[in-house]
Parts: sequence; C-alpha cells; structure tokens
Amino acid sequence: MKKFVNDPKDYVSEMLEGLALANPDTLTYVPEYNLIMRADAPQDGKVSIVQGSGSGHEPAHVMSVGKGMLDAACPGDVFSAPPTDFVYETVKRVASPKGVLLLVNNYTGDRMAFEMAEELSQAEGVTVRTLFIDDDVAVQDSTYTVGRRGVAGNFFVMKAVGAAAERGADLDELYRIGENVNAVTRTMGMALTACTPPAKGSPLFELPDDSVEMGVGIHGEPGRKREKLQPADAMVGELVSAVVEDLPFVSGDSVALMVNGLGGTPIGELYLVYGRAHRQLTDIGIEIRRSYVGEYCTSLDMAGASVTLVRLDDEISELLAEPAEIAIRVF
Amino acid sequence: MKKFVNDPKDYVSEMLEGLALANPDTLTYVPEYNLIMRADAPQDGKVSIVQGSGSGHEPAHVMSVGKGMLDAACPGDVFSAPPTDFVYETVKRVASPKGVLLLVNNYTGDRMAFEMAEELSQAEGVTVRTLFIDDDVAVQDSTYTVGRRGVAGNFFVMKAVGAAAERGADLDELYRIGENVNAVTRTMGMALTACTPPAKGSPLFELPDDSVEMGVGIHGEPGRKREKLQPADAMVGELVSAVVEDLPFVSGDSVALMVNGLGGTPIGELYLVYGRAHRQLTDIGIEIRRSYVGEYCTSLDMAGASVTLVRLDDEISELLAEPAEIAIRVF
Amino acid sequence: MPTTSASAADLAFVVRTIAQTAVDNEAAFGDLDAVAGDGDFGYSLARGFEIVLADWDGFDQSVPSDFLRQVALVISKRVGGTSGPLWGTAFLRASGAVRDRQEVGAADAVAMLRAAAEGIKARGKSDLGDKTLLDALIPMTDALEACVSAGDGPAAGGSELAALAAATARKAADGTTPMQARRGRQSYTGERSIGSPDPGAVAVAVMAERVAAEWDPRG
Amino acid sequence: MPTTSASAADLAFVVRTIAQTAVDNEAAFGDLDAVAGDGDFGYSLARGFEIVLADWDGFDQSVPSDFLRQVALVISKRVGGTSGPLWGTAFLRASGAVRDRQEVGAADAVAMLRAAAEGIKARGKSDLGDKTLLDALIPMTDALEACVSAGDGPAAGGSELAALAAATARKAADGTTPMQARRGRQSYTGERSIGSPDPGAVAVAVMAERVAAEWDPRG
Ligand SMILES: Nc1ncnc2c1ncn2[C@@H]1O[C@H](COP(=O)(O)OP(=O)(O)O)[C@@H](O)[C@H]1O
Ligand SMILES: Nc1ncnc2c1ncn2[C@@H]1O[C@H](COP(=O)(O)OP(=O)(O)O)[C@@H](O)[C@H]1O
Ligand SMILES: [Mg+2]
Ligand SMILES: [Mg+2]
Ligand SMILES: [Mg+2]
Ligand SMILES: [Mg+2]
Repeated sequence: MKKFVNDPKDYVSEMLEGLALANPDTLTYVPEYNLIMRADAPQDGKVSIVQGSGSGHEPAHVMSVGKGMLDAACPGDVFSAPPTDFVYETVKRVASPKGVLLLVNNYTGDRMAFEMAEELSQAEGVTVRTLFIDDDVAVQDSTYTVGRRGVAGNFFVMKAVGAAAERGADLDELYRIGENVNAVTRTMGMALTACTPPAKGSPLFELPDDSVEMGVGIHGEPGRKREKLQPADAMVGELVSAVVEDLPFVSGDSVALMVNGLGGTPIGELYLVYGRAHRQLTDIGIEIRRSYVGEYCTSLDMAGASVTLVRLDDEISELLAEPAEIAIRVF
Repeated sequence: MKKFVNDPKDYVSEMLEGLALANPDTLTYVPEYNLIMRADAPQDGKVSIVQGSGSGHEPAHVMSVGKGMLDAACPGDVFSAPPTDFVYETVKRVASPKGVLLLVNNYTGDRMAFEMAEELSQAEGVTVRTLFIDDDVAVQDSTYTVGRRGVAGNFFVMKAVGAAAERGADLDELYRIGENVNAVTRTMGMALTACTPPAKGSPLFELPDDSVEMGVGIHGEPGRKREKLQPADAMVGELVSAVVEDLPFVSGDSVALMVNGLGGTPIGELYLVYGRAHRQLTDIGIEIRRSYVGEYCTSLDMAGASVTLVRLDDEISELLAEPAEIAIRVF
Repeated sequence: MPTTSASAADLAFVVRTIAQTAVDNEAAFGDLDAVAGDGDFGYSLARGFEIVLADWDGFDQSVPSDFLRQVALVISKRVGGTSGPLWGTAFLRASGAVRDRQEVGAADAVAMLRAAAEGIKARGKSDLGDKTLLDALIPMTDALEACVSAGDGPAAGGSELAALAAATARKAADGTTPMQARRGRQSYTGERSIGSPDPGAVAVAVMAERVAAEWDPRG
Repeated sequence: MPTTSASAADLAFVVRTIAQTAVDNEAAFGDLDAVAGDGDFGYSLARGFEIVLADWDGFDQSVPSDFLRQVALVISKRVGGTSGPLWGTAFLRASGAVRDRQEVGAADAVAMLRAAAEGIKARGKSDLGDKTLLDALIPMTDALEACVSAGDGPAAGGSELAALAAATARKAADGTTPMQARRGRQSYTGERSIGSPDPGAVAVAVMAERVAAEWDPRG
C-alpha cells in the first residue's frame, strides 16, 4: 500500500483535522464524533442539513459543508456507516427550530444508523426527516435486495436542498425538493483499478490488467459485469447508455451532466470522458445545460469514473445555479 | 495501461474538446494550435496572460483560463513543450494593445519555444514579455544546469498577475508582480508511484512497492533521492523541511500553504498531508494565512503530493484573495 | 463435574471470548468481507470489541442484564457500518431477555440468543436464508434449545453445550456458501455473492468455536 | 563506381531515411528518454517526421536549400518539447549553409552538419560534453571533415563516408553513457544521469547507421 497514512486507524481523524486546520473560520471540528459542521450552524431561520456515510468518498461529504450546502457531515470510518451515536450527537448540535434534514445514501448500515438516530432525536423533541438517495442504476431494484445504492448523484440533492434551505424553505418543502431531484437523477460508474482501504492495506478486489468492472459500487462492490478494457469511447458509451435507458432520458430533455472521478483518475482523462459523453447525448437530442467534471464522490484511490445525469426542470436548474461556499476551492 | 483513452495521439485534443464542450459560454478552442482561450479575449484595457507547457499537468494550465487568471493556454503534447508555432499563433490571437505576458515554467524546451515565439511576435509589433517560473527546490541551482524547475508554485504567479491584470495593471507592473511572487514561492514534491504517459503505455520509471521518489519532477524526472516508504508524518516532514530551508521561511513569516496532489492521490490523503504540514509550520512560528488543498499541477496519474509555500506580503495577499472564474468548479 | 447452571462468570467468559475473537480476527474477517462486500467487517467489529476489552474492569458485572446493556452501549457508540446497529441491538435484546435474573442458566442462554436473533431480524429487516449472520445464529440457537429442553437434567453440561453450539454454527456458516445474499452490501452483487460464505455467519462460528475450545481450560 | 559528389537524390535519401528512422524508432527512443528524462523524445520526433513523410511529395526538391527549409518549417510547427526548436533550428541552419548551391557534394554535407551543430549549440546554450545529441553530431562531423579534406580526390565515396559517419556516431553515442548531463531535462537528475546514453546522441547514431546500411542497396 502506497499512501500518505500514519496509523491507518487515524486516517479519518487526521484527514478531518487537516480539513479543519485549512478552514479555521468556516468549519468546526468535533473529533469525538468525526463531526465537521459550519461554524455558524445552527441558524434559527434555516433548516439544518446533515449528510453522513462512510469515509473514503471525499470530497463527499465532509468537504461539502458550508453556506449553500451542508450544515454538518458525520462520516464513519472508511466505507463504514457512522455509529448511531455520531449521527445522534451531530443532530443535537445542529438542531434548528426549523428542523433537521438528514441525507442518507441507501445502504443498510447507513439506513439503520440514521433511522436509530432519528428516533432518538425525535424522542428529544427535535424535528427530523430523513431522505434516502439511490441514484445508482448498476443495481437493479428488486424485492430481494435493499434497493439501489446512492452514489455521486447525491451531490445534486445536497446542492438543491442546500440552496433552498438558504432561501428559508421549510423541512417538508426541502424533503419534497430532495425527493424530486433524487427521482430524476441516475448514475453509473466503472472501475479501471481496485481501491485500497488504509486499514486493509491491499486492494479490495482483484482486477486483472486487461479488465474493468462495469457498474462498480463506490465501496468497491462488484458491478454489473467484468469486461475487457476497451478504448474510452466504447466504455463511456456503455456508461452513458445504461444511465440514459434507466430513467429513461429522452430526446428533448434538458440535463445536467456530471463526470465524476473515482479518485485515481486524473482530471485530464475526466474531460476526455466528458467530451465523449457530451457528444453521445447531444447526438440523441438531449440538451446539456449544466456540466460538472471533477471529483465529487470518490472511492479512495480507485481509477475510474461515473456518469450522472439529472433531468432539469426550472426549479432544479435555478437551485443548482445558486452560489455555495465549501471547503473545496481552487483559488 | 488502464486509462480512459482512445488513440493516445488524440489524448490531448480529446481532453481539450471535452473542456470546450463543458464551457461553451466562456472558452474558445482552436484545435489546430491546442489553444484554449477566454471567449472575451483580448480586451483592449487589459494585458493578456498566456501560459503554456506540456500537457499532463491538468488543471494546469488549460483549466485555469478565465476571468482573473489566464487569457489563454497553449499546451503541447503530454510532457512536451508546445511547438513554437502554437505559442506564436496563440499570442497573435490574444494580442492586446496593453501587451501580452507569457508565463513559462523553466524547462529547456519551453524556454526555447517561448523565446522563439516572443521574437516572432515582437517582430510583428506585439508587445510581449516572458516570465520564467522556477519554484522547485528539489533541483539545486548551479551553473552546470539550466536552473530550477517550475512546478505547482506557478499557480500563485498566475493568480496574482491574473488578478492585477483585471485591475488594469500594465505589462511592466505585471512582470514585477510575477517576479516578486516567484521569488518568494518554493515547492517540493514526492512520488509514491510512477505515472504512465498514454503514448508510452507503461510507467515512466520503476518505483518498487517499498520506495518513494523524494523531489520528483512533474514529468517523472528523478528527484533528490529514492527512499523507503515511511509513515505520512515522516515524508511530509521531509517535504516541508526542504521547502522551509530553501528560501528560507522563518518564524514570524506569514505564508500561503498549498498541498497539491500529483494526480493519483485522493483528496482525503491530501488533507491528511495538509494537517501535518500545517502543524509542522505553526510549530516553528510560521503563520498560515491562506490554504490550498487539491490538485493544481499534476503529473498524469502519479500518486504523490507536493508542498508549496509562498511568503505573503500585503500586495500578494490581496491579489490571491481576488475572485477568479475558471473551468474548475465544484458547483 | 460440569453443571447445567451457567454462572455470571460463564457469561463474562463468553462475552470476553467473543470480544477477544473479534479483535484477534480483524484481518481474517475483513478478508472474508472483501470477497463480495467492502472489506470492513473485521475492522468494524474489532474497533468496538477492543473498547469492550479496554473498558472491561469498569463494567459493573454484578447483574447480567446491566452488564450486557453496558456492552451494547459501547458497541452502538463505537461500531459503524451495518455491524454497529446489528450487534448493538443483539446485545441490548439479550440484556432485555434476562432483565430480572441474578443468575443465568442454560435456558437463559437460549433466551438471550433468541432475543438477539429476533432483534437482528427486526433491525435488519432480514430472516433465515438471506445469507447473513442469522444463518449461523438461528440454527445454533435452535440446536441449543432442543438440547436444553430435551435433557432437562444434568445430561448436557456447559462444555457439551458449547461444543454443540460450535459444531452447529460452523456447519451452518459453511452452509451459507451456496446462498445468494438478499440483505446487506453483498446483496448488490446478485448471483456473484454465491460461492463464498457470509462473513457475519463465519464470525459467529469462529466465536462459538473459541468459546467451546476454552470452556474447560479456564479451569 | 562511387563518386564524392552527392547529388540532390542523395540529400533526399538522407533526409527521408532520417525521417523514417525517427518514425520506426518511436518506442525505442522514448524508452531511452524514460531512463533519466520524461520519455517523450521518441514521440516528439515521430510526430514531426511522420508529417515530413506524409508531405513528402508536396516538397519542392529542386533546390537543396529550399527543400531543407520546408522540412525545418514542418518540424518547427509540429514538434514540441526540446526537440522541436533544436531539430528545427538544425534543418534551418543546414538550409542556410547551402543557400546558393544547386548541387551538393561531400564538402557541402560537412558544411550542413557543421551549421546544424552550431545552430543547436546556440539555441540550446550547449556544447560538446553536456551529454546531448551534440556529442554524437560533432564527432561525426569532425570525422567526415577530416576525411573529405584529406582525401580530396575520389578516395572516399558516398558509401564509405556514410559508413565512417555511422561508425563515428555510434562510438560517440556510446561514449555519452558515463557522462553527466548538463543540459536538457536529464540534467535535473545530476549524477543519476550517469550510466545511460543520451537519447538524442543515440538517435543520431541510429540514423547514421541506417543511412550507411541503405546507401548502396538503393541501387
Ligand atoms: N440486513 C441485515 N440483517 C442481518 N445481517 C446483516 C444485514 N446486513 C448485513 N448483515 C451482516 O453483516 C455482515 C457485514 O457487516 P459489515 O461489513 O459491517 O457491513 P457493511 O460493510 O455492509 O455496512 C454480513 O456478512 C452479514 O452477516
Ligand atoms: N540544451 C540542449 N542542447 C542540445 N541538445 C539538447 C538540449 N537539451 C536536450 N537536448 C537533447 O534533446 C534530447 C531530449 O529531447 P526531448 O525528450 O524532446 O526533450 P524534453 O522532453 O526534455 O523537452 C536529449 O537527449 C538531448 O540529446
Ligand atoms: Mg462497510
Ligand atoms: Mg518532454
Ligand atoms: Mg462490510
Ligand atoms: Mg524528453
């Protein structure tokens, strides 16, 4: 394993400490609960928005805390839902009179931790609602499974409800908006290489030099199928088709297109992927109104990318265009 | 080689095409010369700023074109200075009555291409000055070499002259500011893994699983020494010490601190590195006033990081704090 | 000579052995989870149970139910992933099953295990056959119950019961290999979860085996 | 029977062979550059010279000087890295060295090579001993000059001269191995540039060897 890491058990806390040190004016860090929160939260006139999940997906979600997006993030260890207690303590600290909205990617561990924390918080009089995000089309929904997974599309839910919350929308309105965005958001990703969790110290799965994992999960879960490495156009084509067919997106739709890097793929390649995806979509009559290229939801050091489409209406377009001030900045 | 790539010869042009497609309102792309320019350049009242170098360092420099930073970038192939002709054609297209400032990292190939282009442009009556950036402390300056290399510190030169240009500063003033920033900027990087140029198809050098390259160049050039992989604290300590001792930075200095990812290292690790660097600096009495964590100047898919320090005075601080609108955005 | 009445000391021994097994098998359990899951199962369990071991002397062990509740709390507070809520719930429900008891016997052991299994079912919306730890825990509990209610004399001692539990859990855990996961992260892989045993079920078996192996040597 | 007078056809043959060698050795030259440089030397040369080959029929080859200038222009326009300006300058200076000549002979060949070397020196601020292509080009030029000015009769034919150039360049290129680079990207590595030959110097040798090998078979 070649990583910047000391004791792997300290990986998450040392990362969070760095994040707090880099943003002393805007962020507060509570080490006992892996909690990163806006220094000015909670605010009486604004619903507080919280996202939690395993770590290893940075910048999601700890680096998305700030005006216009999250009020707090409470990550667990790498790829592990946070303990219930972390969520509960987080909700307590950002509880606003207008309520708290919890954004949770649809995984068993996260669901259970947040549901337990929601119950505990409600018992203490905090108004809480929990919204589950499940944009990953790699997993077909069925009664035998726990449904689709939440992946990079969560960014759009965060952004939209974050913007609406700044405008003063109430909790039910935010829930409606979040559900609405989730309903029109679809993602699929693929891995070129496996990722290496610091505590494991070796790759999470074996991926031969000539193979890719199509539909991989952001925790390295196997995807739809393993296939041969192909030129970019062919692989991007598969991703885009899978996403388009799922909703489905059709000619005449206006969309936001996100090409998200999974951690080990440089941004130059992501722009190449973006260009191919863009052309494929415009060729079938889909209009791209907003574009996003970079890392939004990663899987540690995995090389690979995901493609997300959001079908835009006026409300979503407007909310996505609002400003936000978060830790990730380039100037 | 596991990359999103079609024919490796098209890697750069397909990346640039994607960049242009993602930013239709703000950027213009001229494929014949790898040219990415602001759609609104040149402006009569503003010096135009151009940066060029090999590709493979994205977001430097093609994704740093926009209001408050570059007016144009003309990259060459991966790790190759652009042909003289590309630079010359770029200067012609962004020539402003107030002149053109060329920002060039100090490499033989880049120096020659830009010097030849400068001569050609001046012969046609364009006012041009060329500023060389050489912030890499890994290479000791000596009369036998061509001097230090330019690496991630170029970001601060770009940002400062970009901001001053928007305020209407003239060419000589911009040159003074750029030289001033370069004079107080120092960087050193290290590689955990080698990078793989698409056209080569295999890693540029061999780096055993237990070894790192300390002081590596952004083109994979060997560094100060090859050493054993160590815990993050020890490796970060070496980087920071090398940078601090070079200027030297001393107790009482105010600085901007940048932790730059080289392409394959996820942002979670970069924040961990940032935290350790921050503590080490404050321990010796250096005050960190601005912090930068992310990818600014990469080396394709190389895992690794560099640390940059800029000694701040009032003028530099103010210019760094100005807004800029470039392709890289997270919302 | 063994007795069917398990004392508070037996309970402490079992809990401590579970905790020690989780800590000692961090890497092995993690590797199992990496096959079709995300590899963190060993890490999650170890982080919680190492605190159980560290806090051991601070637990008030005089009342079985209180003791188990304290363990449950540590797990809920410190274990993330799916395992935190599931194992926390299991210990909490086990605590509830012996609320008014000062001493716990073989029948209480069955009651605690049954309560734990029911808690996991409810929390995880899962059941026998979903390829989870329930597929080891429930058969093990069934076997113990059958033995305890049949031979309601001193026929089966603690040592024999432990051995029975271990053998049943191991067989059941091995039996998860051909199953297709329908709950937990593994279920996302569909048919590709077939062919490897469920990490949670294996963990139950390994813990039971260690309890059996160390029951007598305790002396 | 060989003659010392190199025709325009000989010049075209040499340039074409250089171009073909650059294209054919893209990978090999790149690997050499990867040892202490950045691995793009082969790619850069190949991208320029493949256009020289593609544009071949469009070049006006009637006047040697004009022909060389057209080649220089393609290289300056299309080759990046250090090699673009250096090789572009080399061809441009060679063109200048035979400005008024309709036919070029052995002495002209020496003059062109000398002009090319001087151009590279000036452009690259480099000289013999810096571990660059000059360390093959200059010894080769020296050897040719000595031979041409000594045997100022038909003693050495084109074929013999080509063989001499090849042998000298190869020996000189091999001789760069123990040198420490003082120019170009390799120089950043300091002492670690010692132990491998300079890619540019090797390229000159490989090109000269191919010219020698194919001089006669042309028929
Ligand atoms: N819904 C569920 N009900 C019961 N047990 C479950 C459930 N989901 C997962 N498990 C058990 O948990 C184990 C995985 O635990 P862990 O790795 O901590 O979860 P994850 O990483 O998926 O959040 C599985 O092997 C299985 O035995
Ligand atoms: N200043 C110089 N003068 C002469 N030749 C040089 C100089 N710098 C580099 N070279 C030659 O160029 C070769 C490298 O070319 P190339 O890989 O295109 O350059 P780079 O990648 O360093 O820009 C070296 O092997 C050397 O022969
Ligand atoms: Mg997990
Ligand atoms: Mg180069
Ligand atoms: Mg797991
Ligand atoms: Mg090179």
